[in-house]
Amino acid sequence: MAMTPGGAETAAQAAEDSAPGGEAALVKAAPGDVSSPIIVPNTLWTSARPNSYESTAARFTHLRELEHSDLMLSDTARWGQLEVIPTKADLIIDLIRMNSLWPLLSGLACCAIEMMSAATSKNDMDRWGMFPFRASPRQADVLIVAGTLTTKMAGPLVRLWEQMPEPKWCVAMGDCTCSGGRYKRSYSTIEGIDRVMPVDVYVPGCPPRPEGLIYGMMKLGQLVKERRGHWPEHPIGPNVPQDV
Amino acid sequence: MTAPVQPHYPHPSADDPRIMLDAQIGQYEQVPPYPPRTEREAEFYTLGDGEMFLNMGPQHPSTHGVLRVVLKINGEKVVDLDPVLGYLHRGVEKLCENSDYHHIISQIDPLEYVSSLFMEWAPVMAFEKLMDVQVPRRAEYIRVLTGELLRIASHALFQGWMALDLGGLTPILYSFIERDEIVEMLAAVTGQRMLFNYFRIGGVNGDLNHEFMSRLGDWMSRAAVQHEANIGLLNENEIFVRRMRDIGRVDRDTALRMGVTGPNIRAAGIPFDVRRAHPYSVYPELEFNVPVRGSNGGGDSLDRYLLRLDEVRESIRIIDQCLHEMPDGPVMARLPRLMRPRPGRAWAAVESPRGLFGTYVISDGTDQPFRFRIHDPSFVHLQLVGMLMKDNLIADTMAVMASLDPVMGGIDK
Amino acid sequence: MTTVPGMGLVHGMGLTLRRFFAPKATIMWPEQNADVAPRFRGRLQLLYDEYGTLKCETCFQCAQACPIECIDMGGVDTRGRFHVHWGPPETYGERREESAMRRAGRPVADAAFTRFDPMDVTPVTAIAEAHDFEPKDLLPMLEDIQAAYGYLPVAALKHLSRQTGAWYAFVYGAASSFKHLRFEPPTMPAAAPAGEGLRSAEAGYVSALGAALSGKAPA
Amino acid sequence: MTAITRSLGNVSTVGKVVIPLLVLILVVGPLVTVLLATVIGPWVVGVANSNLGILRFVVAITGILLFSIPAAFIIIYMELKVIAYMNLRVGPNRVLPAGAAHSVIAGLKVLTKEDFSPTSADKTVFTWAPVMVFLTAVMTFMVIPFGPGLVGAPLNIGLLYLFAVGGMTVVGLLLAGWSSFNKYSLLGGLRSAAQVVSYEIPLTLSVVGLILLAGTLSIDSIARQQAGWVWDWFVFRQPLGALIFFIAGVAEANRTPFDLTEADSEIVAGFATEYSGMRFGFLFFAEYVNVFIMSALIVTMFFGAWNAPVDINAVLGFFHLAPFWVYLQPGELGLGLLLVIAVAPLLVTLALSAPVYLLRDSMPAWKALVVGFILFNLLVIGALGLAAYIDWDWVAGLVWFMLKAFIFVFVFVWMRGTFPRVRIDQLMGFAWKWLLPAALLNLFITAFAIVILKSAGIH
Repeated sequence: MAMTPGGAETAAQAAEDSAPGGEAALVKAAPGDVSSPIIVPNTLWTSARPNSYESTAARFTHLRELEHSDLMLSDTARWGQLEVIPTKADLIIDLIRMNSLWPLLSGLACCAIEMMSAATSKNDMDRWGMFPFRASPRQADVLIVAGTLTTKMAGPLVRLWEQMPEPKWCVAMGDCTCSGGRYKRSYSTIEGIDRVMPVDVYVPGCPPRPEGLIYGMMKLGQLVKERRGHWPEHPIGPNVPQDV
Repeated sequence: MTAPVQPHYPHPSADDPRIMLDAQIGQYEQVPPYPPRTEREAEFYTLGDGEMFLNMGPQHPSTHGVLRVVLKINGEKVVDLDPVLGYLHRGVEKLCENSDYHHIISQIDPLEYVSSLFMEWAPVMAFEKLMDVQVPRRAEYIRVLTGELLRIASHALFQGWMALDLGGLTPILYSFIERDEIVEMLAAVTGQRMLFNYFRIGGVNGDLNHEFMSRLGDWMSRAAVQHEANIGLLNENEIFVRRMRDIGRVDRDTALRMGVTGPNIRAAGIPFDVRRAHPYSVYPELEFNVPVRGSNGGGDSLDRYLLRLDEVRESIRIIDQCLHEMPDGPVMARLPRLMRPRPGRAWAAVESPRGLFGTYVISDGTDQPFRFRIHDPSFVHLQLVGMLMKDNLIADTMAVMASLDPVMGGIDK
Repeated sequence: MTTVPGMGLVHGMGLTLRRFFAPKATIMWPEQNADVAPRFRGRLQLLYDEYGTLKCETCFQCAQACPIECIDMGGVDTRGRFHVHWGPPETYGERREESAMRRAGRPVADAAFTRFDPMDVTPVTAIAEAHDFEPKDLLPMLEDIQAAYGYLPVAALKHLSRQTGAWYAFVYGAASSFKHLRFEPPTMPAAAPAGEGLRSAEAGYVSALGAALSGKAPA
Repeated sequence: MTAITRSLGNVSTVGKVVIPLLVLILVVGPLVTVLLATVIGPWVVGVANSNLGILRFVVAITGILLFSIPAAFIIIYMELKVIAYMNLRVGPNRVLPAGAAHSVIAGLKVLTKEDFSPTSADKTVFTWAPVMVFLTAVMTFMVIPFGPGLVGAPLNIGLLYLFAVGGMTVVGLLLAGWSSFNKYSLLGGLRSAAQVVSYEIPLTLSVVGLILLAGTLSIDSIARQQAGWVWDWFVFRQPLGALIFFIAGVAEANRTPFDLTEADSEIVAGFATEYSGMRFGFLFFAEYVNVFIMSALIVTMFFGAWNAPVDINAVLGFFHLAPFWVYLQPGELGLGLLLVIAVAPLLVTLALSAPVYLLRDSMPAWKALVVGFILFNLLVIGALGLAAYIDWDWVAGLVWFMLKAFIFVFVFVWMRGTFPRVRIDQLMGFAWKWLLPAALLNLFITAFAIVILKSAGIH
């Protein structure tokens, strides 16, 4: 994209402001000159994801141990250890649930507008069977928490969540619900709704685009589908490709 | 390495005081759970013959957010009501007082999330007054242009919500199509769909680009026609008109006494518009009418609804003029990066889609304001609710509430 | 209202019937993408300048400003002195672990809350206490810490960040912008300015980059 | 015995199961057949003959229960899709082509949800109220004639039964609203009581004029009187009555613009606020079954029931044609019939696949043959359907009845997609101030007309 006149002006002005003394601070690259990236051997810092930054094998083996342990055989996600063996019928039920996720008609703040936008004509959430925004929590499957959660609203929200019948899922939409967002420093907000209730899918963004919410709901559908019986093949968690 | 698996919820035990036993759940919850503190409370929380409380909200489909209204009803009739606020109180004013002047723009943006640009406009104007900044004329035109676009989007949403609260499913979807076009257009120039963070002290963040102009041209070519088609679904609908007429009538005196502004006061017959009464930006150079509705007795819900539709037509006119008269030039004034205005105070008000939105700033000479106060129109209009809803039916509460068009973000700040 | 009662209803029904047969406005995402403006801010990508160099200066301002702290970055500062890693694991390691155990019954996939070498941080606590844990007194505190240790150890900076509540990037930024503060022990020779000793490694990179930019395969 | 066990040991696992089964079938089968033919069969036939009424009732109830759930699913799907199209969206489209199974999936999901009842609710009433709502809806089906002879119970006071049973829906809704221990539910229940009771009166009165014209209370007879051309339908003799019946029917079915009982934006979900799981499913289905019943009633009363809009016999008679199926006498072919049955499929398949093969270069021969065979089958099905339509009047009646009923279902959905909701006082005022006088007016005009025409000697 071409630089706008205003942008050029502000850039020049920024340089002027930051270096009032002289020309030394101004970097002037000659055309054709490839400035060099800084490469320093990594001695002190341990990578967050060894697989993604280095080609060496993972040093963290706890996940693999966990996958081979007895814990992985049962669904310990929310309902505790399952005392039944999942069968094909459960898979069918999961498929059914996945394709009929009714959200609760509940919005807290700004993200509620984008949540509505996700359900309207342009980005039609109904295509996945997520249409009837049920007004009563008794008939809803998904609680989309859209907007800043304040301390005063926390009680009613948890109550709503507890009024929903199982099985139920929660989607945290927007930065404020994920972690407090731009109101993190406020005295009256809760820094992330996972402090007060369990969350299945986080949709970041301030606010996220409607497609973002739909993507989150699709992920939730995947989560519902793969909840049982498929644990080793589909680990839940950030899934970063190896060559990032 | 494997940590023991902890169950999420502790196993309930009778000793735990946090856990409510089944026997206790069956009892009525007292409303409120404390003895009355004022005379008003004592009066309100005393039930007459055949009356009962109906707690509407904070999560209710038509309270426009998280407002809670305790209704005292007798059958279907609302005898009395008590709005409870604060479910969206985020402490915006205090956050702004702890941010530097540039940062305030992004802090105040989601205050009233339907019309964010106006939330930026008022503080930016106040800071410009405080620092004696001359804004380039092109920047002013861009502000007016984007602001009026957003006003149309906001009024479109109002129309949809109005219908939704009266039980119509379809109009809100047509409104959202219109609104989506506008916000995508604004995203092309500001970079975001809702919380734009576009206005800067001394101008705007970036110049209008080709993408925006082409989208705007597309939209302008069919805006008026589309608007008329969409409103045709409701405007002549007998059910709609009968539900809105003579409901929630605000007379002139009440409107003046309660400090009502914006479309709500214009619907009551008083042509008060900040853009004309206290001109700012380049509005004096633009031609537009201030639509007024309502007879001598004031305006009802239908007047407020129709007036907003009139405003959309005026906004389209303003946009047209802006596009023709916009000068070339810079969009940003030359300003220091770190702002330390002189000690002083400034007030600036803009005409937001909901009325007069103002900010009051006191500077103590540092890079953060000493005091930062917000005047929000929705908060003022919510005071009318108690007056208008009384002695109406439960269904009318929705019509009245929707016609006042409050946004809880602005009310609770 | 129309003169004939009921005409408004008929008019509305006519409109909806016309829209019933009209082309639909839905964008069939994800099969078909919406026309998102190039200026849209909601995407994450590292941008390159006209010379093909990463614009990122590793100033950590974005990570610090990110409202949900989702930016997880590691790198070297502009003066080439030190590696910094800034991201959610540092700030929310504990909470993530708890949340993940609760939700999925398993620890987080990236257990990146790795600590640096253990060291005695009681002097840091004492220094912070002496300054009343005030983040505004960061510079005197850092000077005191340097006086106590001879340099600024990472663990001390982290501890200071945790004690005062200032963001780590803030503490680190303050420490790195003063010349008299150093990150290396006095016995160790100070690191050379960026890339001075690494020209050989860089030359290969630059040639590869040039090849990539000009579209030719690297020799 | 050892020989048998040894030889059994040699066969495979499947054989071990199949061979004894075969033996069992060969031995037991004839025995059972003989027993059925000689002893049980006559007994069953005798019992059935002596209890024909009960048998018919059981069959009818089973058929109606089997029909009502798919009908509700189809209407829910229609509502999803039609409203979506009117909203300029595409609606559900993920499960099956065009999302055809989304309503079924929603129903099944509701079935698997936690079945919840509030602590302070009256559990017995709370449980049985949805069942009552659903059953009254299904019971109304019993007297609706889907075609000539296709009626569960051909009562001669069918209309009376209809209004009596249909009015019982309100009891279920009221019980549901009251037992939930929720103020929104209570309001919803009371609203539904007020609304349904008020609209019962114009609904019933609007039909009285029709009863005067038809001279009977039997729905079947009313349907038969509308046979013939389009203008023989009662809607052209009772336009005002039809309009009142339609409006009151919308209110009876609790549909937009009269859906006050579960007004989302006012009283959260009305009487259904506290319902979850399958009990909610019952209420949900009952709503759509009611929609179908109302459409079916409107069609039966005013829009010619199962009769086609064109009098086919009159048309044929006009052209001096006997019905052409009279000429078709397959028996006359004699042995040639066998030849036709043997050869015709082959020949027709080849004939149908030839153009496909010739027109498309890329089409291999076997594919063309498959296409031809499918086309042939479609042809046969179409021919059989046409024959059934012509020969069995109940097939023709069912087709026309369903077509008309679903047109009215579409109108119901269309109205939901367009209108806002009326207010409770306007709703009641409309019923008592406008609909009731109009219905009475209709009744008087009809009575006068009949008296005058009769005295003039015109029937």
